[in-house]
Amino acid sequence: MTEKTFMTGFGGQGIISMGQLWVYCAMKEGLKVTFFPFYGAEKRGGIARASVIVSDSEITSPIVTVADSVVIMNQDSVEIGEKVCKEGGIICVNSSLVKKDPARPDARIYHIPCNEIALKLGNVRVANMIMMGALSKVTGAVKLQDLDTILPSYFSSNKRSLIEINIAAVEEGKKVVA
Amino acid sequence: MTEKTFMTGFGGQGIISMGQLWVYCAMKEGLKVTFFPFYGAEKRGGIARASVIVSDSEITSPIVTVADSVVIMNQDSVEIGEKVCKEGGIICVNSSLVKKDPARPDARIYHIPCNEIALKLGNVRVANMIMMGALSKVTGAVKLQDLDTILPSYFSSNKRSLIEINIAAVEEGKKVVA
Amino acid sequence: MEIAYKHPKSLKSIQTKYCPGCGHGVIHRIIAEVVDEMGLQTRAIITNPVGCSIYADMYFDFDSVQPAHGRTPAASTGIKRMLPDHLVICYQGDGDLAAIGTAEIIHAANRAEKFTTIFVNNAIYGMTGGQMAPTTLVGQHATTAPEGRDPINAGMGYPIRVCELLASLEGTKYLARGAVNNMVNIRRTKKYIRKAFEAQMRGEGFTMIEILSQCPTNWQMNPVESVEWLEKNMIPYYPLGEIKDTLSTAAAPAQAH
Amino acid sequence: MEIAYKHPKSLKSIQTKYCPGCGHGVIHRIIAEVVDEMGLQTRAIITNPVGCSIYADMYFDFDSVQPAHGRTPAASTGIKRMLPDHLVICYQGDGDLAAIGTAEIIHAANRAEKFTTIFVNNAIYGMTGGQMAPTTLVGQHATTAPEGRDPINAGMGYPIRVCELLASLEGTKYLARGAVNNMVNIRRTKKYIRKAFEAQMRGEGFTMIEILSQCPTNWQMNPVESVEWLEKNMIPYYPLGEIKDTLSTAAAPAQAH
Amino acid sequence: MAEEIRLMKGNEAIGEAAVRAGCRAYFGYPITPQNELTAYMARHMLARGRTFIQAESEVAAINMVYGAASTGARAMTSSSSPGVSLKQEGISYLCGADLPAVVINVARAGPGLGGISPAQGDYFQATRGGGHGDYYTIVLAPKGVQEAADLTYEAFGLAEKWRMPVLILADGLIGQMMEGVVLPEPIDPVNLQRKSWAVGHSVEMARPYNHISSINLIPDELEAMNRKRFERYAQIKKELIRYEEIEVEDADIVFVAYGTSARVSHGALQIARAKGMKVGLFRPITLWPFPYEQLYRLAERGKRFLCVEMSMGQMIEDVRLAVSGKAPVYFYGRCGGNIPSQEEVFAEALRLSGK
Amino acid sequence: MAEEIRLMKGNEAIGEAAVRAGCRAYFGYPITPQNELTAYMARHMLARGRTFIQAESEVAAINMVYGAASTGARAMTSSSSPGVSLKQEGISYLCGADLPAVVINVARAGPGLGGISPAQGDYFQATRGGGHGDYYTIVLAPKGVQEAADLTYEAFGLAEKWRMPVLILADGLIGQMMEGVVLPEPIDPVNLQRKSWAVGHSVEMARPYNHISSINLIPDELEAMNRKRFERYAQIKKELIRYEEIEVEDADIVFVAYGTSARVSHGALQIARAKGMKVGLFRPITLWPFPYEQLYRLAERGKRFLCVEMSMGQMIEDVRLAVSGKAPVYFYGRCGGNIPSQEEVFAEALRLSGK
Amino acid sequence: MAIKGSIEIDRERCKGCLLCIRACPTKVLGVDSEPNSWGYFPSRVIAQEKCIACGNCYDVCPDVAITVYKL
Amino acid sequence: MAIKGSIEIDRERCKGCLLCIRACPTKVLGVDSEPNSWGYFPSRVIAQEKCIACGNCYDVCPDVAITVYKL
Ligand SMILES: Cc1ncc(C[n+]2csc(CCOP(=O)(O)OP(=O)(O)O)c2C)c(N)n1
Ligand SMILES: Cc1ncc(C[n+]2csc(CCOP(=O)(O)OP(=O)(O)O)c2C)c(N)n1
Ligand code: SF4
Ligand code: SF4
Ligand code: SF4
Ligand code: SF4
Repeated sequence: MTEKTFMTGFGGQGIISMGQLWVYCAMKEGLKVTFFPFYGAEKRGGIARASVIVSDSEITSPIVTVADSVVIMNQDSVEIGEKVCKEGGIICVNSSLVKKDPARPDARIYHIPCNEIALKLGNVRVANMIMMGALSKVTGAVKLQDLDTILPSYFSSNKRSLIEINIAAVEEGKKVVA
Repeated sequence: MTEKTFMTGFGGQGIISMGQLWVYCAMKEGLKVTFFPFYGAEKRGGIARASVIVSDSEITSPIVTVADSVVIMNQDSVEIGEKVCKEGGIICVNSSLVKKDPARPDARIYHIPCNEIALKLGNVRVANMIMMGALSKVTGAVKLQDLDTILPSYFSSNKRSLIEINIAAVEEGKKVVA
Repeated sequence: MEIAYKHPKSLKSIQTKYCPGCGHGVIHRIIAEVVDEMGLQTRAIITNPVGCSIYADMYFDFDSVQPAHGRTPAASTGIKRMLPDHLVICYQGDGDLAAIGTAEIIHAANRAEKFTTIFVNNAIYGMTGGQMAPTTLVGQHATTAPEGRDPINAGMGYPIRVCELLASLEGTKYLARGAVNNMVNIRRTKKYIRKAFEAQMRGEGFTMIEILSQCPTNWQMNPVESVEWLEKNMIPYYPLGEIKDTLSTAAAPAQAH
Repeated sequence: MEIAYKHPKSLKSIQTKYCPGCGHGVIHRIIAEVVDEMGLQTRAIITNPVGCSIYADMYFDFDSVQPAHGRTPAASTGIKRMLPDHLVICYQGDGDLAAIGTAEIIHAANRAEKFTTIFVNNAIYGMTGGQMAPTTLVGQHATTAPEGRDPINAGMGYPIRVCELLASLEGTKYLARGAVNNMVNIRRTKKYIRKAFEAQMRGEGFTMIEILSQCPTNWQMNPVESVEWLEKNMIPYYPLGEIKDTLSTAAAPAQAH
Repeated sequence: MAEEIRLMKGNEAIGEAAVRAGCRAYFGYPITPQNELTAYMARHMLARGRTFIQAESEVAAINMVYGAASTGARAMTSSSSPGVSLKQEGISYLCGADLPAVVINVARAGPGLGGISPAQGDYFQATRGGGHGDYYTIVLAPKGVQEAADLTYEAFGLAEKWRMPVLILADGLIGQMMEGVVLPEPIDPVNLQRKSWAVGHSVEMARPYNHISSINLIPDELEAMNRKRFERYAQIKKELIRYEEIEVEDADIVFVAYGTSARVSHGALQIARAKGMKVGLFRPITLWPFPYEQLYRLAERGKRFLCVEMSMGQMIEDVRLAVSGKAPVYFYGRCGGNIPSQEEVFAEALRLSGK
Repeated sequence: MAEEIRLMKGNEAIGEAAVRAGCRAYFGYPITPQNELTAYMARHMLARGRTFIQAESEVAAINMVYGAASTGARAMTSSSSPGVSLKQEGISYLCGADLPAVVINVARAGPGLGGISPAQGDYFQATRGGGHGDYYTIVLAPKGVQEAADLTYEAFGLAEKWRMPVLILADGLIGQMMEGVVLPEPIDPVNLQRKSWAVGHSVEMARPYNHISSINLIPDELEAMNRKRFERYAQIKKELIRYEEIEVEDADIVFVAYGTSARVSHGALQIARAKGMKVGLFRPITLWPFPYEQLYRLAERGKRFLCVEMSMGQMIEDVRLAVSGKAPVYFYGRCGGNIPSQEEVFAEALRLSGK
Repeated sequence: MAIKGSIEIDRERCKGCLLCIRACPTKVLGVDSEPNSWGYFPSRVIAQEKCIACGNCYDVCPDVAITVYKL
Repeated sequence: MAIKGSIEIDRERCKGCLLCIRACPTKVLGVDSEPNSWGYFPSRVIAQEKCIACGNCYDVCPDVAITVYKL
């Protein structure tokens, strides 16, 4: 099993932490992982992307150019996201911000209204965790079962209070696509 | 015609200016020339050497390793000087300071009491010019006839007064070996 | 209805890449205004340094040269010597000027090079993400001073007052320190810049304006907090004003209006 | 019959390569004497700089390190941080310290590095044959200032007073300027060195002794003339004495005896 | 104790490996994309009471390393391309004085200020000595976070054994990428032996005074020093060469690539093999000494080579030197911060296989 | 007017040639064995009201050149080995910003502080770029004082034509030796055209504002810049390669050597020919671009090569790349400041002829 | 009589740093609740009539997003 | 009563800079007319009896060529 995911959005949407937590969990689940972030040079607060791979065997190229699954967190990222998805792959879009679907009729597209659900949970910043939950569910690649042990050391002490809402967000995400 | 000369002595004896004036004159006489100085790393006031070549054709290696003629200005330089002289070459020694001859029975050795003659002329510092005059005479390679036009621009203005004695020294040198 | 304050001509009308609240923006504007006021747009050349202001050439609408990190004063020397009738603006950050470029600024200043240095002191390395600068205050946190700058136990050195350091050099003719925290200081800083540019065009010698500037991003504050931090912490340590002025008396004193 | 003055133990008894009358020799001797007096020969390390004193390691009879030109303060930083209980002597010429090594000396000083710099100011580049140094006096001739140092028209810069420049840095604890022109100044300079070495061993911070020293060869004078030139020209421009002393009060003031 | 796998960025893993190798002194100057390494050292060296200095420049940093190394301490600096250029004089001095040191280059795109994305354009500088004079440094090229940690850890020992700097040539991807890593056993620097050649503690070491230097104005002596150093180099070539071969046995086309481009090429190899193409990968781990003979032997067996680099073609010269006309050597390169994709590399191999 | 022959040191001839080429700005820092060059420029640039600055360091000097070159002025710096190492970052920037400049290296023995006697140990640095990133500089290697003057004079034009730095790789012998030299016609800088790409005088040039820079954080754009530069490099390889062949036609053994070692090899050739041995000399004048094809053609004709260098073997890699296994390449090298004698080189040829 | 002024904010240029709000002596400015296309919440005029054209907002704005008019 | 001294000059170590002659308050020293083996004309004692062991000559000697004794 190898799951190559390409995550894309804009700076501040938590693309990097989504990717990092994804591979943290995968590692705990016994998988090999690579995570490679890319920050756009274009402007601050600009694009944020990550190549994320989890696998039960050695990972060769850590750059995801043909993705099994793609996460698209905002409208601007659709163009790059739809290009990178493999034939018949999975595309998870944040339907709160993406109003025009990727032009990939072959792909399995999931619409997750991340911002809305996150706002409902009380913090728009956990939109990324909703997405991660959904991704877990639709790919089955990473179970995310160890988040509760991972988050306490992932968050700096002043953010510890946010652990619960993050875990809740992941669970919500799983449910949306269930 | 190619005359390769190796000049050696200690710093302050005017080895460098002897070599430079030799090639200046040679150039005026229509020859090709190279002059390469070497200052000992051992100590200040230490050895001074020069590879000096004049020729009527293109000069290849500017380093004199097998010399047609050798100038030895002090006792310490005998060792290196006698090594560098070609079979049957010319060795001019400053007999004022060199008390033990080079061990080269094959060579034509000339003894020039440079310091003594120079002192007689009134300035021990023209010992090198005496030697150069002798060298001119014994090798015939450079006539040194243009010294009077060369020296005025060679000497800095405060040394112009020394032109005459230098020329006289060269003439003396030519005479000693005549 | 008359326009009282509007975008200067020498500054392109595009969105900058600076973070919200970053002091570089105001500094750019006042430089551009002075260039406009002096009618020097076509004869101005800026050396944009390696640092957050690396893209200054995209914002200033005049010629520019982008030298190696810290070597802007050396490059400016080369430029100004070749083009003595041009206005050469050597823009530098505190990492650029006071760390890697220490030798270059000191010697350009000592040679009385006739360009003007705009020295943006934000007490941190901005572009590389918040490392300690030579001007970082004691106790101030940085990624490379995780427990705060500690000159004693960690031997991290003391914050350097650059104007005061350069003042002892005979080549420095005009050294002033301004800030962009509020209108009064901004306008005063602009006066300093004008005075320096005028001295430069008269060929008087080395001129430098140090400008205290906020870096909200790497200070990890919002812009308003950062301005307040600057006021409470930086200004007391880095006194504002004209630190050295040996310009010819022809030059009028710079006053805030 | 008792020996009053004799060759110090920490200085090897060999002929140096310095020119006749060169000031480096006296400076070597007084350093060695202080090292002997303090019993530190086995714990002393000198960084011998690129310059005429490049062979200092052949003369001093203790450990030595030979760093790149101008980087002696950086290397001394590395050494002293690793060996805090050793005496680290950072020997530098004026080209080494005040030109290529400007950044290194300023930042080592600012970090309050706990080694002692011996700064030999002979107002010229000795080893390379008489080029202008940052400390060359105005009007003084050098191969690269053929008509004399000219700060105005040729833009060659002004002679830098290094002690005064460093004095504004908080990391500098003791800065003194001596000379080797006569017995009084030599003995006073030795006191400064002793005071600095003692401060170093107490771990107080950056200490430096600048020493005005003659270079007869490149000044193109005989030794006696060169000492007189130093007295008439250098001492008036580079005032002798303790320029900065913020050592703990435990330390006795350095007096000539 | 079971080996714990930690998820780390390459930059951090290099830092932690250095700490565990008993590095006593780190000197660095910030530059992207290696800033996490400097920050990591700030936190972890200071916390252990070891020396961390943010130097005033890269030039100062390498010379601080020179000083610390002179005392026999394990010392390191890190930077990225422009900063490493500034260290060239210092590296030449370290070599001339036979001092051990570890230098990390997390390379980015050049020339000049260039970009901050990964590149392999510093190969020449690393393997030919960007500095002056005849010298080499050992150059190790990790392909990922684990190897970055392992090679860094080992580098300190190699540097001491051979009395010379060891350069880790990584790139922005290796530095910024996160992978799982099992870290080596920590060494406490106090347990490391004092060096007989170093300065300091002469009494405890019962030795004559030591002089660390690279100067010798007498040509014959300097030449002798150089020749002795080159004898050591010859020995290193015998003992140290390291490389990885993947499915080269039956391969017609062999990719030659190191570090990141080797990872990508490995991916291309998998695509090719899946399509039945006989493709292999030869990955030098030591860039100096370079595995010339090993490649030559493959060339003799009739294989063709596709050199894949994130540059305009630098290692390819070593590959051509290795095969010495015995086999065709092709090139596929990207630069400017672009990383070739495994699909691009595969496509290139496919194109060649038709030749 | 008859051509006047002047007796000059190489260092002075380089200086005078630069002055005559219309060099408007010289920036340098003292270092042996090129001090006469800096001193010459001090006298003659200042006397003409041009810019001479003794910079605070080599790093400052190359960046002053960068600034002056940005204005389109002819600018130069000079140094020797350790100082040239310090210029590597700056040279990489000049290349990245496509700026013309002339850089002189009067090389000495390394590594480290080494010695002050002549050496050729900076060949790798010069031809492979000691700095970071993909770039080359034109490298010209004079064999004597006349050629040093001629190539320096020409270098300014080449630098402008190709918008890149030109490096003159000389050594302490070329710099210190005196020979007769006929100097080129002086150009008054005021007669040189203003450059459309330079900063300054935008109104007079009626152009939009210019930006001199080497940064581009967008990989695709930076890659495109690089590729364009490499197209120029390809063109240079077509147009510029220069070399001298002496008696290679019937030669069995061909010396390959440049600069000083070529002079010595020429002497060895004469000894050999006098003894009836068929020996030739191939002397690259452009070290970059290197005359690969020309050597390859000789290799195809069955000649053997003896590479003679004042190093532990650097150019030999280019010779081996050139002949690509087609012919044996032998090496004879001295280093540490030693210059091989023509007798030594001849002896080596003799030894080989027996093989 | 006090000078009367009015200001114009370029919503797209504004990065929402709010320094102008702090600088305005007469409290002309407030924060917009709608983000601009960069995602920043720009400042906006909430009390135009109080503007005295002092230019403080213009002066402190790092993004030259404000034009000030004298009425 | 004044201290009496005597000095010893290492002729081979001396480089003939003559700084000691300048430094000596009682004119104990003069120049030798014979060069040493380095070619330098060293200083020499011309009036030993005047020596007061002040050490001035020792202090200024760059070559540590002088040893001073108190009698
Ligand atoms: C030789 C070299 N070293 C380091 C860097 C990395 N670098 C880029 S910007 C910078 C410092 C920026 O800080 P500062 O000068 O204070 O400017 P700011 O970004 O704060 O405006 C550094 C270290 C570089 N590009 N080149
Ligand atoms: C990088 C580098 N630049 C230049 C030199 C040449 N160099 C050797 S010594 C020296 C200056 C010596 O002057 P100073 O430091 O004043 O010492 P002094 O010789 O006068 O005692 C220079 C420039 C060098 N060795 N390395
Ligand atoms: S990081 Fe700091 S200096 Fe850089 S743009 Fe942002 S606020 Fe300004
Ligand atoms: S050149 Fe000057 S500094 Fe150097 S040894 Fe001679 S007198 Fe001393
Ligand atoms: S100061 Fe400028 S950028 Fe900041 S909120 Fe006000 S208008 Fe917007
Ligand atoms: S001071 Fe010393 S070296 Fe000089 S003359 Fe006197 S004894 Fe000789």
